[in-house]
Amino acid sequence: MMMSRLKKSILYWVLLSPLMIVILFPFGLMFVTAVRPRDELFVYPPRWTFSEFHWGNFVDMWGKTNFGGALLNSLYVSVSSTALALVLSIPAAYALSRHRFRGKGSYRNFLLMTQMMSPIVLVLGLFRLMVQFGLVNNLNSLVLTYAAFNMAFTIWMLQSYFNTIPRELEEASWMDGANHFVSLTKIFLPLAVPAMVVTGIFSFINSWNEFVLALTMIRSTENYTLPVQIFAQVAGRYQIEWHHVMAGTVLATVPVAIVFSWLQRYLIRGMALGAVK
Amino acid sequence: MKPISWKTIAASTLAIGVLGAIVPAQSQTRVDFTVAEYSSNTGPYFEQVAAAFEKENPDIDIKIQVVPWDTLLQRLTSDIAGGTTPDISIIGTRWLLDFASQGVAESLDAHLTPEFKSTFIDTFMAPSVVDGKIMGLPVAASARAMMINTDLFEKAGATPPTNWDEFYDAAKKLSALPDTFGFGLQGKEIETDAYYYYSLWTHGGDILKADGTSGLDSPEALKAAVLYKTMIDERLTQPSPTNYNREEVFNLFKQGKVGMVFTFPMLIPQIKAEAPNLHYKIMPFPEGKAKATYGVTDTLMMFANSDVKDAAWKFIEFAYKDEWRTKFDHGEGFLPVTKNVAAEEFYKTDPDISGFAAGLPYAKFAPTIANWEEIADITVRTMQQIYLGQQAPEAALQAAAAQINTIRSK
Amino acid sequence: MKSALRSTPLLMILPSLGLAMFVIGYPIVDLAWTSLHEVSRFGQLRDFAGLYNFTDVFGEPLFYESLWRTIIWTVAVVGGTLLISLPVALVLNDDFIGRSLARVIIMLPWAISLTMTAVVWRWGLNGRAGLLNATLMDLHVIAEPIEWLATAPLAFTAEILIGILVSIPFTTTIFLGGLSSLPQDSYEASVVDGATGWDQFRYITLPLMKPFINIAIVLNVIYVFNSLPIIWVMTEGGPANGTDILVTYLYKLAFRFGQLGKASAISLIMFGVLLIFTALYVVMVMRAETDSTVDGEHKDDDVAA
Amino acid sequence: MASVEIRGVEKAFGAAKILHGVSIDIKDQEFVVLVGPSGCGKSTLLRMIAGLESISKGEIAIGSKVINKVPPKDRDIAMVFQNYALYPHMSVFDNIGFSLKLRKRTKGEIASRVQEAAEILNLQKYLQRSPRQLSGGQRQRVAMGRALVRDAQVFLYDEPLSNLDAKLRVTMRTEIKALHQRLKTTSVYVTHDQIEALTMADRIVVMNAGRVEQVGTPLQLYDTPANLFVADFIGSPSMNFIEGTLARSDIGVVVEAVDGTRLAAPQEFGGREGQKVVYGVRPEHFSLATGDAGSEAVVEVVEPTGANIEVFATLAAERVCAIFNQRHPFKPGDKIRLATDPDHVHLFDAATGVRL
Repeated sequence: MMMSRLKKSILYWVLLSPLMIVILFPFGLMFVTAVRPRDELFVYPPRWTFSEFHWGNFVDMWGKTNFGGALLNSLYVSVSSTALALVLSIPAAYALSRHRFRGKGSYRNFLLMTQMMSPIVLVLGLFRLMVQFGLVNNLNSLVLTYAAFNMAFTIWMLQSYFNTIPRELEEASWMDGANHFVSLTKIFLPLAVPAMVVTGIFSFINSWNEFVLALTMIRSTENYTLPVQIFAQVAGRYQIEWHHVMAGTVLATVPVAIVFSWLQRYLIRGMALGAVK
Repeated sequence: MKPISWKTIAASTLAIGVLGAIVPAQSQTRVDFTVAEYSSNTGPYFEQVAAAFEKENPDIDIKIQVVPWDTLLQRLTSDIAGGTTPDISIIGTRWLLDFASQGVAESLDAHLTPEFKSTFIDTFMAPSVVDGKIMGLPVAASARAMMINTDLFEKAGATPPTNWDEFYDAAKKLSALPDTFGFGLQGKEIETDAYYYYSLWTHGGDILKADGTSGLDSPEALKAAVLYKTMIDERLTQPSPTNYNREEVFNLFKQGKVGMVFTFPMLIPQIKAEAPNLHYKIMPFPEGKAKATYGVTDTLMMFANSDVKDAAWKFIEFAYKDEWRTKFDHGEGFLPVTKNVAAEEFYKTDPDISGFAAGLPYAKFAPTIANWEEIADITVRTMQQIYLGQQAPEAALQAAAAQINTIRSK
Repeated sequence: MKSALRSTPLLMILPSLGLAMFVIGYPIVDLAWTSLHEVSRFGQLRDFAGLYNFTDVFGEPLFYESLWRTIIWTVAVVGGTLLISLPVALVLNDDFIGRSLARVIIMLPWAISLTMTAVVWRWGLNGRAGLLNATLMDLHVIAEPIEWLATAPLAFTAEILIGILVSIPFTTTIFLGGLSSLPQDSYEASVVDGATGWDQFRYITLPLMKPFINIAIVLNVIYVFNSLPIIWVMTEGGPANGTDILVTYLYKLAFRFGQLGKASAISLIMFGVLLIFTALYVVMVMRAETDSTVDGEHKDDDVAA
Repeated sequence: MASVEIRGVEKAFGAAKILHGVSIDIKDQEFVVLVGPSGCGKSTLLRMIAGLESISKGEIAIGSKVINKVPPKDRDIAMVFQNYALYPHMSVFDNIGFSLKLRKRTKGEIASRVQEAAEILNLQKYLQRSPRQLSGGQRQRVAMGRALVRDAQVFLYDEPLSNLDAKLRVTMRTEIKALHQRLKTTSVYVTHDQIEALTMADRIVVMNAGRVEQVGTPLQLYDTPANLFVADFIGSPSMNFIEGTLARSDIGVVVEAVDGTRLAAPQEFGGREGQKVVYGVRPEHFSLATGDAGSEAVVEVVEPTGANIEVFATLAAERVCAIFNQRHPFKPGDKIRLATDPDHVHLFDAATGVRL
């Protein structure tokens, strides 16, 4: 009655293959477009094959667009907003997990509400806000907004994880003579590192991929983040250089995809602990 | 400043960022200039102009922001809403009225000397005049024309058309060729309405009637639309025009699949680069009851709340020197807006450019009216409904005219 | 010590609350205020207009069409995502050869931004040059290229499918997290009780996965309802407004036509819709979930029982 | 080392009252066990001594110093937690030495004291392992080591053995007791297991529903339980109870059960005739009788435990348990006669449960 492992594996791969093909299709598309010579972009009937690898597309793209700058901008914004979100979320999640206080329920509801606000719905108000603080065309405006929009989720995840760290550990450390600060830094936070990593990845991905706010807040080319940079290459041009666009998406995607595939097992583990509680 | 800016930001702490404390201390006058991105040459070109200007005027710093066309209006809208407008900007002339009527645009009459004013070609100056005041300067101009693939015409034994009947016949002959479409019809995104106006105008109609109401319910408008629809139905265009934006129609042309397209001069350098073996000819639009072309200008405007108007104006005058204008027009493939550049031999003898320039005497412009974008959007939607067969042309046009009239009367 | 203990949690929450209030709270107020005014083309507030903007929105047929399409879009994308993600998660949770590779592939779409995904698909769905047509023609599924984005129904379907595709990784991750936390002994007990694979799924997996499914529904609904890039990049709501949903409609109103008052009104209406939905969810969650922090606070001897 | 005085301590979580005024004096060097059913408040009381719960009312003094407001780290107490609470990211050595490190002791001193503790607990081989790599019993030892490396004034144990298997529990029980006899540190030990309490305690505090039921040495509690609750809670198998009425008869004072069975009662008692009472007798105090002596009982189940046999039988319409150390060949259904020694009978007032 039990299927052999081999048989089961084959069956599963067959079941998954349609989805996988659809998932891999854009990646293949990106790649073959990015490396084909320009004059083979529009051939009819269209075909996957092409005459030669034209790696120069990447170099041209890098030179013609501000891709390197956009990459650094995206990194800066994603890393900083993730750091900020974590720094603010950790104490809040700790309080929610360990303390009982008035307004706790309302605070949680408030967080849930902030989850519902799409940046696009608020984009006008946000813009005026940033104008008042002189942060328009400043990457830090994105850092602040991304951190704020990610916080609900990070607090939520962290709190669920914190609930799984036995309170006795901290109590034991107090018995051992630690004050609250030592107990937090020496005992609690080291144990919470996996949760912080997982939560950080979520926040990073969201910031890395965000589009609408970056489009609105960032005015000058040198401050573009990657999604805006790529979008600018297709939007309203007299001519779209698809091979450059695709070279850009390949460069923007592949490193993230690699890091991501390495980290995904931790994400799942994190989800098992977090999110739902 | 530019290459290190992200590091500067990175170095500043968030707390400082919140306080907005990273304003570089500068004693220079700074002029913010928002530039619409026509091509990848646009940014570098203006940086060059600015560098040359700054060399002559070390006390003025020209800060250029290059913005893609598709997001330009959104940018300016949020800039104005937030009170962070640049000092000068390139805009689509069709937006100028909105800017002027809201008091956002600065009238240039006070700055404009008669000599400077006289350098412009009058046709292009006209759309910038709102209520008798000059609200901006034409910065880029193009006219539209028909481009045909002469090889295909030869193969099909068709004659280059001068009127719509000939156009229709030529399309039929061209479409008979294998894997070839007679007419490349644009059906989505930016300027889908313009593709219809070409037909509308040459059939003798207009966007607005003399009394200011929509011209879409006129018999000419119907005729213009029915012609396109018929050609779609008879497979004289590429299939499913609503999946083709401007760029994609031109791609078909570059591939030699399409015999006739309506286009702008900027296509020529692209063809030279990408399809050097394609033989083409620039022709006026087919005539119906009238001769027409679409004149499109973009405007350089100054913002009313700029506090460095004099410095900005100084830069504008600098940028309109002949050497710079020539460089710009040639680089982007525009028609000249100043008389001196237009007088160049090139614009008369070059078969490509002269083909476009020929239409200027009878060029029509998009009307400078409030809510133009919304009206254009209604037109696009209506055309798409007609092309898709969702509505009969007559009913669709009537409905569109009614909607436009409502907006007009607001 | 007592008073210190009382105030520490509040101090810990304050920074995050402050930022959220600053970045999210303020704009909501600003939005509400704007929606009650006549607003100039460029967002400057003019006269107080009461509910005029709202009545204006409610008098607009495009609003209802977009609302209806938003509902279809949300239900179809979230529903499709759940229907695919659950079996995928079940498979990926089982042990088989090459599982980690399979997991990586399924998660891949997460690593690209929605904007880029949409850009790539737009290129892939191109009628004449698109490689989807190329593939289908090579396989002789179709003889002539299909213009995928030329008509609204086809374009909208394509957009929904892509929406599903990009939502699968997140949802599958939630489900995998859920599956890995299910108690193994329940399954063993059920085998002893004579349950088949389907019985196990029906009577153990599904009920135990309920909280995870709930969370997936709520988060996906919120994300999908508000999602702009796919539709915006691929069709901008066209052709003939046939793929407009509320966000694209809102975006056009605000940034193309400059009708910021109306746009604010729509923003608030959208917020209201989500608020009602989430309120229902909170009720649902409150009922299903006993506050997990309470046992922590109320620790007493029963721990040992 | 120090005494611990608990005076009128109360604890309330909002409206819910967990402790209703508890007073216990724990003498220096004493090993006191707090025992009671789940939810009786014993852990809460322990955590109040530790400083992990605030004291709603009353005071607690360690070494005659009131410590109500002293934070846990300054109370100089060590605690062993039910789940051991070992720091998972530290080695066994670091776990044991953590408190010394916090007190800024030199490396050499930490090493020698950890080594010493490890020898006592037989942990030398495991010092470099992480807690994850240890068995339950070993973890328990580490938790102990963490406490005893400290020379704390008071040791607190919160059900430390409840996660161990039965055999290990017995071993550890002995070890903890031996350790206490060696170190003589004042200890407060919480458990719900009365056997643990009886075997380990110098004195036992029986708690129920937030109140102290009785305080005394193990044998005092066993022999003279102050009320029905203590009588029932202490001892296994527990005391048999038969409800009845006090009466005087030809054979002296008896308790007349509801079905009319007459049970012999002690001749001196504080009750009056006709009083409703509960008649209590421990299983080992039944003896087999012949003829008219004792009362008739019907055997239901016989359970040999090796050393004894436990006989469950119906007596006076109640199920009772009797333990014999002879191997009687009883079968279910057999009729036997059970007698009680009036000196070992406990009488409780039926209404208040108080010992008569």
